[in-house]
Amino acid sequence: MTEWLLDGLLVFTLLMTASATLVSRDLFRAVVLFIAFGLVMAACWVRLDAPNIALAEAAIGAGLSGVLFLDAVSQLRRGQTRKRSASADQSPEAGT
Amino acid sequence: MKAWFATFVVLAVCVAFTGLLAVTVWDIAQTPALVQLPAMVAEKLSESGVKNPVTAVLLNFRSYDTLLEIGVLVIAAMTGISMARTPTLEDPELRTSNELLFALQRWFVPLMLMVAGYLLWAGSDRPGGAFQAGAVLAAAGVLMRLGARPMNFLRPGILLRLGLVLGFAVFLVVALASAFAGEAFLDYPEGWTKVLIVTIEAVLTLSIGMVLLALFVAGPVNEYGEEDDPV
Amino acid sequence: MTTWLMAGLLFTPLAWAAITLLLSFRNGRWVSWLGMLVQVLVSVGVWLLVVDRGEFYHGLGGWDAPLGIELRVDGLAIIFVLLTATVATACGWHAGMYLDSDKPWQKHFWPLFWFLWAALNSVWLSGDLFNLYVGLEVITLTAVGLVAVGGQADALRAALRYLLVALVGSMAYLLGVALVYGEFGVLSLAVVRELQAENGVGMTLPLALMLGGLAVKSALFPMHGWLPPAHGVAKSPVSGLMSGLVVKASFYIAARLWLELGHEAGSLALAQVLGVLGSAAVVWGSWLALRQKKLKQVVAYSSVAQIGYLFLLFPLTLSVSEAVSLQAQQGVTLQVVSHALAKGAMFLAAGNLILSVRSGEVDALAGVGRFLPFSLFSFGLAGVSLMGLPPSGGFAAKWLLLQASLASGQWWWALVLLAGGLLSALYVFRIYQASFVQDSDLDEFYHPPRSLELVPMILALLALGLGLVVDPMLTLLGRPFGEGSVP
Amino acid sequence: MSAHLLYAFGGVVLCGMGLGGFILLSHLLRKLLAFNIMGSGIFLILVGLAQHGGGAEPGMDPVPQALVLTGIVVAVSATALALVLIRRYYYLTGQTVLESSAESGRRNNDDDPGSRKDGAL
Amino acid sequence: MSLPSLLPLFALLTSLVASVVIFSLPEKSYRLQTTVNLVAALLKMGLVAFMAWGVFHDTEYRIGFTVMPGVEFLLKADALSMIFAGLSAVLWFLTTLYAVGYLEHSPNRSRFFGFFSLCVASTMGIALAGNLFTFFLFYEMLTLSTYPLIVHRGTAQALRAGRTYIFYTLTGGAVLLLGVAWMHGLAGGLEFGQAGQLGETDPALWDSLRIVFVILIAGLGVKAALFPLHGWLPQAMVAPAPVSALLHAVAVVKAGAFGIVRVVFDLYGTEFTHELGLLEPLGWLAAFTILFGSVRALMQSDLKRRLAYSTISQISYIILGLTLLGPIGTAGGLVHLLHQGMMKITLFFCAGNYAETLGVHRIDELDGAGRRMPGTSVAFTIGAFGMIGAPPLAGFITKWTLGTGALAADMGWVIGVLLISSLLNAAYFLPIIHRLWFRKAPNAWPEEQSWGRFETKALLLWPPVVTAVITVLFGLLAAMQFSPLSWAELIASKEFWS
Repeated sequence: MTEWLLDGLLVFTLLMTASATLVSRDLFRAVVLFIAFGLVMAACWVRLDAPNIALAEAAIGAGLSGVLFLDAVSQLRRGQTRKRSASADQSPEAGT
Repeated sequence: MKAWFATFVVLAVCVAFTGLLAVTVWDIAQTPALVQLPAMVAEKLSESGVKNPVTAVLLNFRSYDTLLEIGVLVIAAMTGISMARTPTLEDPELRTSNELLFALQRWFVPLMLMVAGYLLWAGSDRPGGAFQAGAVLAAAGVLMRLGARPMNFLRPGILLRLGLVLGFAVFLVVALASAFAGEAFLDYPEGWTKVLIVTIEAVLTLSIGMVLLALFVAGPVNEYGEEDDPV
Repeated sequence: MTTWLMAGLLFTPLAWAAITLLLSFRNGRWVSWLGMLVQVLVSVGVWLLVVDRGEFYHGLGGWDAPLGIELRVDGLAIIFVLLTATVATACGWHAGMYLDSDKPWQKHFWPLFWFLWAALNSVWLSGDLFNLYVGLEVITLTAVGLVAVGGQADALRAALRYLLVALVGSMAYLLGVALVYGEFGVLSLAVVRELQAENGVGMTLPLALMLGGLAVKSALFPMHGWLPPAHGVAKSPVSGLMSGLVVKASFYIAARLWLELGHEAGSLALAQVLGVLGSAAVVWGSWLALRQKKLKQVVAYSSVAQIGYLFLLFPLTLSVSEAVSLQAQQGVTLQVVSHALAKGAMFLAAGNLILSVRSGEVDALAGVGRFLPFSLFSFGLAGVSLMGLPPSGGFAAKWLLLQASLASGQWWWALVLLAGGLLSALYVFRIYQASFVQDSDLDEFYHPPRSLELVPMILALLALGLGLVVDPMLTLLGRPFGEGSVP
Repeated sequence: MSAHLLYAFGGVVLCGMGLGGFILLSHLLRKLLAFNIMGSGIFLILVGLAQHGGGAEPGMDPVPQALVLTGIVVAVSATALALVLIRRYYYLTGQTVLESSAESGRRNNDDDPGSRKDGAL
Repeated sequence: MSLPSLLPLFALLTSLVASVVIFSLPEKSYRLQTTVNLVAALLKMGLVAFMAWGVFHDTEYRIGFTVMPGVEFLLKADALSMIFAGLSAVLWFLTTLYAVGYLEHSPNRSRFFGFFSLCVASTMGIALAGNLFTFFLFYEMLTLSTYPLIVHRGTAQALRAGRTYIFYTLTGGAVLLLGVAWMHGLAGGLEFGQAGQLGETDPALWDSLRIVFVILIAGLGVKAALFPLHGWLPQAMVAPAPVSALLHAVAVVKAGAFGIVRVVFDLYGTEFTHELGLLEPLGWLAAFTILFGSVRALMQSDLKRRLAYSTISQISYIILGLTLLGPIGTAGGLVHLLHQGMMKITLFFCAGNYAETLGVHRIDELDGAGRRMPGTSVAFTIGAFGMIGAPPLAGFITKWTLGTGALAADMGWVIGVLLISSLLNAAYFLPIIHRLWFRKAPNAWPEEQSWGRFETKALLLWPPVVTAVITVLFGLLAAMQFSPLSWAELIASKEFWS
């Protein structure tokens, strides 16, 4: 029974973090929630007798994707864009 | 108003889709699968050369999948690098003289390298493997990037590309060698299986770590004086 | 021998990719040209093998299905392998001369090109549902990479849109695979078909999911919006590869799935819906092609329309007689082949024309006819195949599909085929017409090197003459999406 | 019903949520998050459903686990590639959505609702 | 595969190869292009003459291969195909000569002559096609190869005409394709020349066969300019004169008519068509088109437009002949394939000469042109009288045979149609002849060019004179063994007494 409770709780947490990620107004928060989601996923994988995936999920899914997302968000926050207008980039194919 | 309606429709469709999917999953779950693959895997595990069945599937039974999968990684990394226009993928702005980070780096990077090594070594018998190890390796790299350690090997020059391609190339070479020795490509000759798989895993770890790190740092923001693209 | 030929198809392109990754564009070019020669020889070798030995299965790594990944080498797969060898060689050859080797990022072209070739071959041959997924993903990512290389804003926009749509399509496919594995416990398509026939299990939702995902990736109306920007903005040789081969990969898998599993799991409604969407693509794609201002956009929208025809396969092969089904399969295969050749020719020729008049607009072609450019001629010949006029492969395809739709009593598809031909004539002739305009002040015209112009011409002639040599090809096809037995 | 099936149903809900999010959210990073959630859902279904056993003995099945490992790597590669593209796109245009104001992608296909629909996708 | 069986292929290849060679030659090497063109044309005439001789002595030339399962590409020389092939070969030679003169010093000649040869290759293919599939192949090739000729000048008007032309003909082609494919599904790939083979089909199929017949005629009727599908023809007049000449005499219009002949005569068979109840409606349609074309011709003031409407009317004589159930009427229709070609090409050559030499396009500008250009005007007069049906010219033979055929088939109303039509013909041709010879010339022509000793360039003068002479000979020698009439009677008799 406790196992069922544990599993149910895990799935519930999983769904909660996922929905929170999707509806979060703040992008940074969303990404943090996504990392949390990845960690819960890793826990789920352990419960599913899949320690290999759990490791990979923690390292790659949550860890690496999370860091990549965080880095991207920080760029968006800093507002790093090129100064000149974007339209200069539209190019015909000629000569390339 | 219209936007709300569209949102509503999409949500309704998604709920319906979820329901339909749930019913199908329930339906499928009622009967056992017609073929029991795990039994076959267990039966052939001794021939695969490793004790971890997942590793056996990944690197022996379905090694072609894995080869292509590493291809995916290399492709992503390559495209990422092609976006960068700078001589180095590093961002000096990020380099801090933060004492704490520096200390962290000093203590953690060796630790992480050890963890990566363990994961790699364990992979053949217990949970773990090249991908997990590679990810840890990449994480160590990220930490180094945040610290003060310059990472010259991340110049998008030949060294980086060599690193990217190394694991992939070794995999291919092993495939070729096994074909000379045995019956088919990726059909490891008897007795060599474990050695070859561990070799592949080791180079893969290095390569994967490098790919992931490159993808992380190849963010195309860090450009200084980018030339105006002449068309 | 078989092992080496299979490896030649699947692993050698990966080796070329690894080598070219380390080289500059110029050096990579030489390696790649050599590689193309090797790949063509290998492809022909496999063809001869199949002619000699018939269809067969080949377990990779010495592991047969269901434990390992099994290749299925049959007539249809060989046709696609040869088609890939032809179109990829043409585009690669063209690219080697066409792309600007001074741009530092061009060096990424060759490895991506070779990854693409490897993945295409793997998709044509693989008989494993999950391996097909991985192959598809390799194709998607390389295609996105090829579009994005260079990193201009409009290229990025197109690449991103393409990537996102394609990823969702792959997800739908993977979901279907997950359900199939849950039901059957295997991934080998051939085994699944056998189990399904024995046990009569209906798998409508998984099949629909997989087909839906693949349809999105093949730019079926109304999910076609990603295709024209991606194909239009890419460099011409890349566009040729994309329209000629990449889009076909997902359709190929859909067709295989349908013909293996459709009898049990498919439904009449699903088939008709796919047919109707295909027809809508024919009409709508042609109409939009007519309205484009840019030459390459015209060609790209035309792809949307031409791919629409392919989806007539679904209604024309469900609950019809064996003969009609075979006719439809032959027609669709021919349509794929002739479209790949013609579209390759068209994009390459369009690239040359753009190079000549230094503008991508259709109107800029005014007066070009006066200079009798070779590329315009190639473009025109390829257009004949698109319009489905004899003796092109497009015509033969249309003929077979017409026969199939009339014989199956589904005459409405016949109307779509005829109307589609006329609509495509509208946009093709718009370009012809533009080139005939006499009163233009065009007095400067750059003639690209003949070798650059020769490639599209060869492709166009192949597309044009295909209709006359259909019989040998269909013989090779035999029972295209065959009933080959599992060893 | 074993616990594994519970995870499969969790995966089903994740799929639905991911799909909805992917369609409704316009910010590219959010779309990408939704895509990852959808992917996780599918992986859960793949393993959960297979290991549930359906009346037979539930137990560990290495094949779907290997598939999921491959799937995770593919997904993370795609995510990373998308992020690189998004960041450069943002750097050049200052935009975080695909479909947008004047100068963005629809110069050539103003009258194509199909393209608009996908833009929203 | 013996050499004789390759002859049809060679006949086709002469112009096809010529076309490829011309395309690949640079614009500068004009003389070489002309030489290639003329050599190929002569070669083709020789081949066709040789085949005609063989066909007369019951040799069969056929060559084919399987394209798709059940579908064959078949070239075959039979008596009917020789009529069309002969016409095409002779007129190609003459028109090439004429075009060489006409296009001297104008741009894009390489393109023009390339497509010109391609166009002739298509008509040769249409003539030699041994089944409906092969016919359709070349029929569409003809559409494509004539488009560049029509828009050759590249003016807005030419482009518009090209658009109309393509719209009509490709739609017609699509309809035809539907018919061909359907027919193939119903009865398999039927070979031409075995009339009545459809009569043995299951009567349950007859309803479908009726629909297919209507579809086929509708598809072919576009090129044959049957009312109401004729709209493109008058517009296509913007093309250079040699193109118009070829279009009206052999290529496009005639291809449509020839296709109808093949369908009615060879595929369904006249008697079976009658049995299906389709022959009479077709006759009425043809009769109406004859009268309609003539009336519209009367209303034109532009010379080439008047000739164009006249074509619409004249082509339907061929179809009318077919619908007269019996050998005589059929022979009348078939012989008009040749007669109309000769007479119409004469008229168009002459119209081209007036335009090129004097700058005259409108009929009311022709006053007194007979004195200025006697050779051309004599040729024109002969052509016009032939059209009206004055004895002893070719047109008279047609109308006489048709009339006899109508009486034999007990279809008296056709005589009335013929009479009214001849009156109308006279009404729109006689005023032109009157102007040519009996009106005073103006002080200055719109754009006169002087050519020294002759009234115009020699290359422009001789082709119409030659065709005019042939028109006379066709009429005078109609009773001879090798005359078109005897040939047509031979074909018709095979149909009805075999």
